[in-house]
Amino acid sequence: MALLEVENLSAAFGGVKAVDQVSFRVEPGSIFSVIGPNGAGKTTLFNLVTGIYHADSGEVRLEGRRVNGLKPYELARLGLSRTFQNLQICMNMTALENVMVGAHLRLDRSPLKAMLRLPAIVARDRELRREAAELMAYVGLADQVSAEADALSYGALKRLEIARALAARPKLLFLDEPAAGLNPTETGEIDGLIQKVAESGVTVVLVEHDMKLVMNLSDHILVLDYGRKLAEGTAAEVRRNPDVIAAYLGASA
Amino acid sequence: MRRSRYPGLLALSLFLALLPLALPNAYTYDVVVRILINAILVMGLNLLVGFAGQISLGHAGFVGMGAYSTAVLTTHANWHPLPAMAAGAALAGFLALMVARPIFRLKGQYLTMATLGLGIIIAIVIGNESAWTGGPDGMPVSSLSLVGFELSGEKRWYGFMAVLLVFSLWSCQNLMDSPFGRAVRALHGSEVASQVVGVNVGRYKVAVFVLTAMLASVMGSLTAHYVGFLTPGVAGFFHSIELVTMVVVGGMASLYGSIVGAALLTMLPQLLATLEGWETVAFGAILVFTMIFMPRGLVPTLAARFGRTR
Amino acid sequence: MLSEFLQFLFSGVTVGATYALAALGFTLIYNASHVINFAQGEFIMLGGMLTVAGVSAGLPLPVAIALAIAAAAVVGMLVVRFAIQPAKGADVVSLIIITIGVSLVVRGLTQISLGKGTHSFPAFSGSEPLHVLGATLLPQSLWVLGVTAAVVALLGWFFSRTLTGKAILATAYNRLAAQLVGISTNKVLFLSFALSAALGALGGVLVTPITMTSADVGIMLGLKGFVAAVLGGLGNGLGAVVGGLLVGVAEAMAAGYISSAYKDAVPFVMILFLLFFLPRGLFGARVTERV
Amino acid sequence: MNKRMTLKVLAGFVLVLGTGAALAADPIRIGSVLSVTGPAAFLGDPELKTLQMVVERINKSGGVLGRQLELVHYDDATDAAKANGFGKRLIESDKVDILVGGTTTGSTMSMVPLAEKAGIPFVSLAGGVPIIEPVKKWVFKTPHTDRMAAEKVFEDMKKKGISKVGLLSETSGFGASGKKETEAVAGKYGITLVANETYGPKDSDMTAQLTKIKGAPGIQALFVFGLGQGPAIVTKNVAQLGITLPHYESHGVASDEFLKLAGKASEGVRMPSPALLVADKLAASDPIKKVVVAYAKDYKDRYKDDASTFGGYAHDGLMLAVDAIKRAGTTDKEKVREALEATKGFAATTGVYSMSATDHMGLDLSAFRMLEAKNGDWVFAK
Repeated sequence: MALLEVENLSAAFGGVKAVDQVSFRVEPGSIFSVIGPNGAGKTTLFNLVTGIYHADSGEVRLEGRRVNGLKPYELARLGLSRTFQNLQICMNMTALENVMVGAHLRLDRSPLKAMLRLPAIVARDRELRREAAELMAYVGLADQVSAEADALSYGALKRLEIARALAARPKLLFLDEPAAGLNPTETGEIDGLIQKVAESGVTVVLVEHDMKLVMNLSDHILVLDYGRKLAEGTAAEVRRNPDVIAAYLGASA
Repeated sequence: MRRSRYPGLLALSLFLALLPLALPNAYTYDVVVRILINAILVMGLNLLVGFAGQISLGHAGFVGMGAYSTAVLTTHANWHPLPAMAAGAALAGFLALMVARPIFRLKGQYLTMATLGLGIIIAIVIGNESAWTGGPDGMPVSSLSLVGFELSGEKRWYGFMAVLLVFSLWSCQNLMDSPFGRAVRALHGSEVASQVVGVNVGRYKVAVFVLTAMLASVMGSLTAHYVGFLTPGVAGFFHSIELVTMVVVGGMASLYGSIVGAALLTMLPQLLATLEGWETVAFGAILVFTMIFMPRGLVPTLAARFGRTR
Repeated sequence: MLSEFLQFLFSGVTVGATYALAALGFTLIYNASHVINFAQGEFIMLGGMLTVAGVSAGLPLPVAIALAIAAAAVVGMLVVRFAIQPAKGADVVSLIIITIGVSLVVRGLTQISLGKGTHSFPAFSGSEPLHVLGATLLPQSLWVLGVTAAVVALLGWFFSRTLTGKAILATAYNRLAAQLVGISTNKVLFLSFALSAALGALGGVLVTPITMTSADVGIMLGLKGFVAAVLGGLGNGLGAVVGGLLVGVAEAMAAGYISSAYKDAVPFVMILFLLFFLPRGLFGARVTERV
Repeated sequence: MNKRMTLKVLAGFVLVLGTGAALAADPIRIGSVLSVTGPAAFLGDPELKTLQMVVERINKSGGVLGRQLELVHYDDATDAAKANGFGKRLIESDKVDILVGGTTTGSTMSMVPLAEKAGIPFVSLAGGVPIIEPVKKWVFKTPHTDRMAAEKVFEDMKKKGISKVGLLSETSGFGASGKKETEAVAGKYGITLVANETYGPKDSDMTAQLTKIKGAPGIQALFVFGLGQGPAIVTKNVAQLGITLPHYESHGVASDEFLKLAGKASEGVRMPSPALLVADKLAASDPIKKVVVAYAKDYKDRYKDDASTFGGYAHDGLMLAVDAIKRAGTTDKEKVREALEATKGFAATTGVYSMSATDHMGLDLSAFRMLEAKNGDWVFAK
């Protein structure tokens, strides 16, 4: 069974069909990428699937269960996590705390116990800090563990988002343009990181502009144009598809 | 928030233990007790305003509910102050829940408008129901007797409130450094991001709001018993503004800031008391200047200047 | 019965027109800058108090009125220069707190310089009440209503037909875009504050013969004007007027038919109900957050 | 000169030196908490001005017991809870000898426990009955109670055969307390309240309430209990609605300002008032004429504004305190208290005060005069 199934998903904003009858399946353990020219509806598709926007029609199934209309925090309980194209880091917290928030659902959230700082809470807290620090090291931020979030560079914040998403221990991770705005070295590092994440068993869905990155990483690629599915397949298949070539040449050449 | 919180707590405890040496008479004790009460109240409000980023312009309404609950229940129904206090807190919490649930389904600063209205309604009810509350002229309140111990006189109150302040600071720090608190701070930083990691944003906002409302109610009860006399002004719009001002001047999301803010703005009227009229002007000017020159508030700004973070 | 109802209605509409003018001021500034200006009530107070001061200094009434309105507009601009502009980039909450601070300063200074007493000046066209179906209405009420209507019409024309008006609207809609097409959002800010201060002062002048004035009338007027603006959908001019009249009439009806003691609570109960049950209906379209 | 003589002379020197030192360093401190701002500023402002003026005058003429007076005053902004704090400050920190103040009943009541506990004489300027009933050892007051105002009005109504009255009261402390007392004493005069409405202190239109009152069955008169501009608006609204019922106000409008604000509409309004408003019209034989005229003139000269009866309460409070200190010959608190309680036939602006152990106000209904607005002036009502 596919981990994620999307069927005939559509959404319109002010009369513009941002996503139009899109269907696809994401197999567990794979890296799935969504590409397309600017304004093709990639991020909107992400926002629909992750519960930020509501679809007008169509269906989204997670492990066979219909999840349309669920709020993002409900989807999080089902093992779905994501990062954002324009960063959504809590600048009022430290970098480490941002990662710790990611573990929210796995923790005892009782305010009363917290206020009295019962021993169990103290122990769990210590453990959590270590876990979060390890995750930061995992994404390559070992030296930023004690920094405030607003002191981090753009590239570091992108990784921090990934670390936060991983702290939730998701089955399915959506990465929205993780390499946007990064220089080639940083992009290479992100490439390696994504591969490492996928190898650890997390299914990754990716929106990305950087073709090299996508082609290099993806098991399966979905191409969107004007909100519609243009093509689908492996990197090689997509690369050969004349429609895709036309769309990309037409758009960017 | 990573530094250990114990040096600060210890310093505060030491300061509070030594402070009586510098207090010559009952009046100075009185001012300090009022500062301590306000400090706890403002710390609570800061959880909502500074940490969760939700503004309440009617917080004094909850203070008034607590104050009048104990006053009315002990005076008219002969209740013991402690259950009366609990009843007040429960009532405030319930009301906060009823109001917050529909409000937090909406995005944006609707809480500001709702709390503004709620606070004024509570003040009007208190002012009108004079058979119970004594109306605008106010009502006397009996002193507080805890189990076998009469809490009366400024010095006893000072001791009690000093301990309570340190405890409140400790537990507020604990709370904000817990999964609950991090979720609350995260939703202020980014609602979407916190949703995505599983934080039910609406529920957490409601929870903080209810918590601060109950805390405000308890502090209101204590104020009533301490001062021994209550007027509807305790629930009024201006008092709400005063409380928010203390939060803002001291520093949003800074618990020590709340103590400083409460201290400064409680002492201000005492300093300006002989300059009738100028008090309003000074109060307003301080608000404007703080927001312009120290938008983060006194304590965080100074802390940053002296090179420490939070 | 009918005459009673009519009397309540007249009472409500008269008071409501005052709220409407206050609400219009809120709306104007909110549109231009997304500032909720809690000092709006003080502009109304300034209109009345400065006119009184002018008259007692020996100026003829029309001159005093003109000067008072102009002075209020200047105060409005001073507020922008010394309180709003320096706090550039502050969030909504900080701006609310700043305007509250401003209102305290303005009220305090007025109290110190012009005293705490209550004042009034004669109605513009006599105080002989008009009789309508057994109810009575003061000619001054007609002045208030007439001028309010005229102001609404003028503002409508201003925003839809003049370049400056459109610039203000554009700034409200998208500040950055407005800047990019060459609109000076700074000028817009000054203009909107001056305009709403002048409007508030005009309202203050008009109602003084009916309601009298003192240095502290601004608080309640400001709060109720805010309620009216919210009821009418913050940012909607016509809505502000409707909101103001609605609040005024609801208060009068409550005082007449339910309980005069709880009349003052009515606008605030209305705001809670609105937020609970009709938030979208009166607040305009739903906004989608871009992520 | 023998030894004993020498000692006596020495002792005398020491005494003189001692009092001399006291003279220079030790003024008599009068503590006062007034509502100079906020809703009751209408009362507190003239009270403070009066206290400052009278203290200056007394000091210029040599002070009391050879000592200067020093006024220590704080503004409670019409918040009784604040008054409580300032009361503590006056007693504990400023160490005043006597308290004169408390503009509102609320402010006074919040300070009563402090004065009682500290044992310091306290002359209140507020009208509420609870201040002196039951009698509190250390607490006195100068104004008539609001109950007396209601009684005076009802007395007048009874004379005119009025028994069905519509009450319109303000929701301020003054009005609320007035409402309570009015309701309490109505029965005593055979009066039924056929309507009982309220308005807010900042309301700008009361036609709704008045329309309701006008329609009350059998109504014969209107009684308004309020302060400041509210009653003036009510009076204008009464004229607008063409209500011709006899219109009574409380002593809350006892000022010329009311006449100015209400304009022509005030014609015929009746109210109980201290004599201050009609000082020049008092009979020459009236025991308080001299005091009242002098106070009104001094105030006008000093502040270019008409004296109000509320300032008069402050004048009386301070003069009562000074008189008691003079008679006690000391500022010893217990002795001053006893002297205050023993005040007899003391003529002041409000009336002639005669206190006793059971009466800490010392005024009767006769000190209230029924006045009527005629041609923009207050005159004795017939």
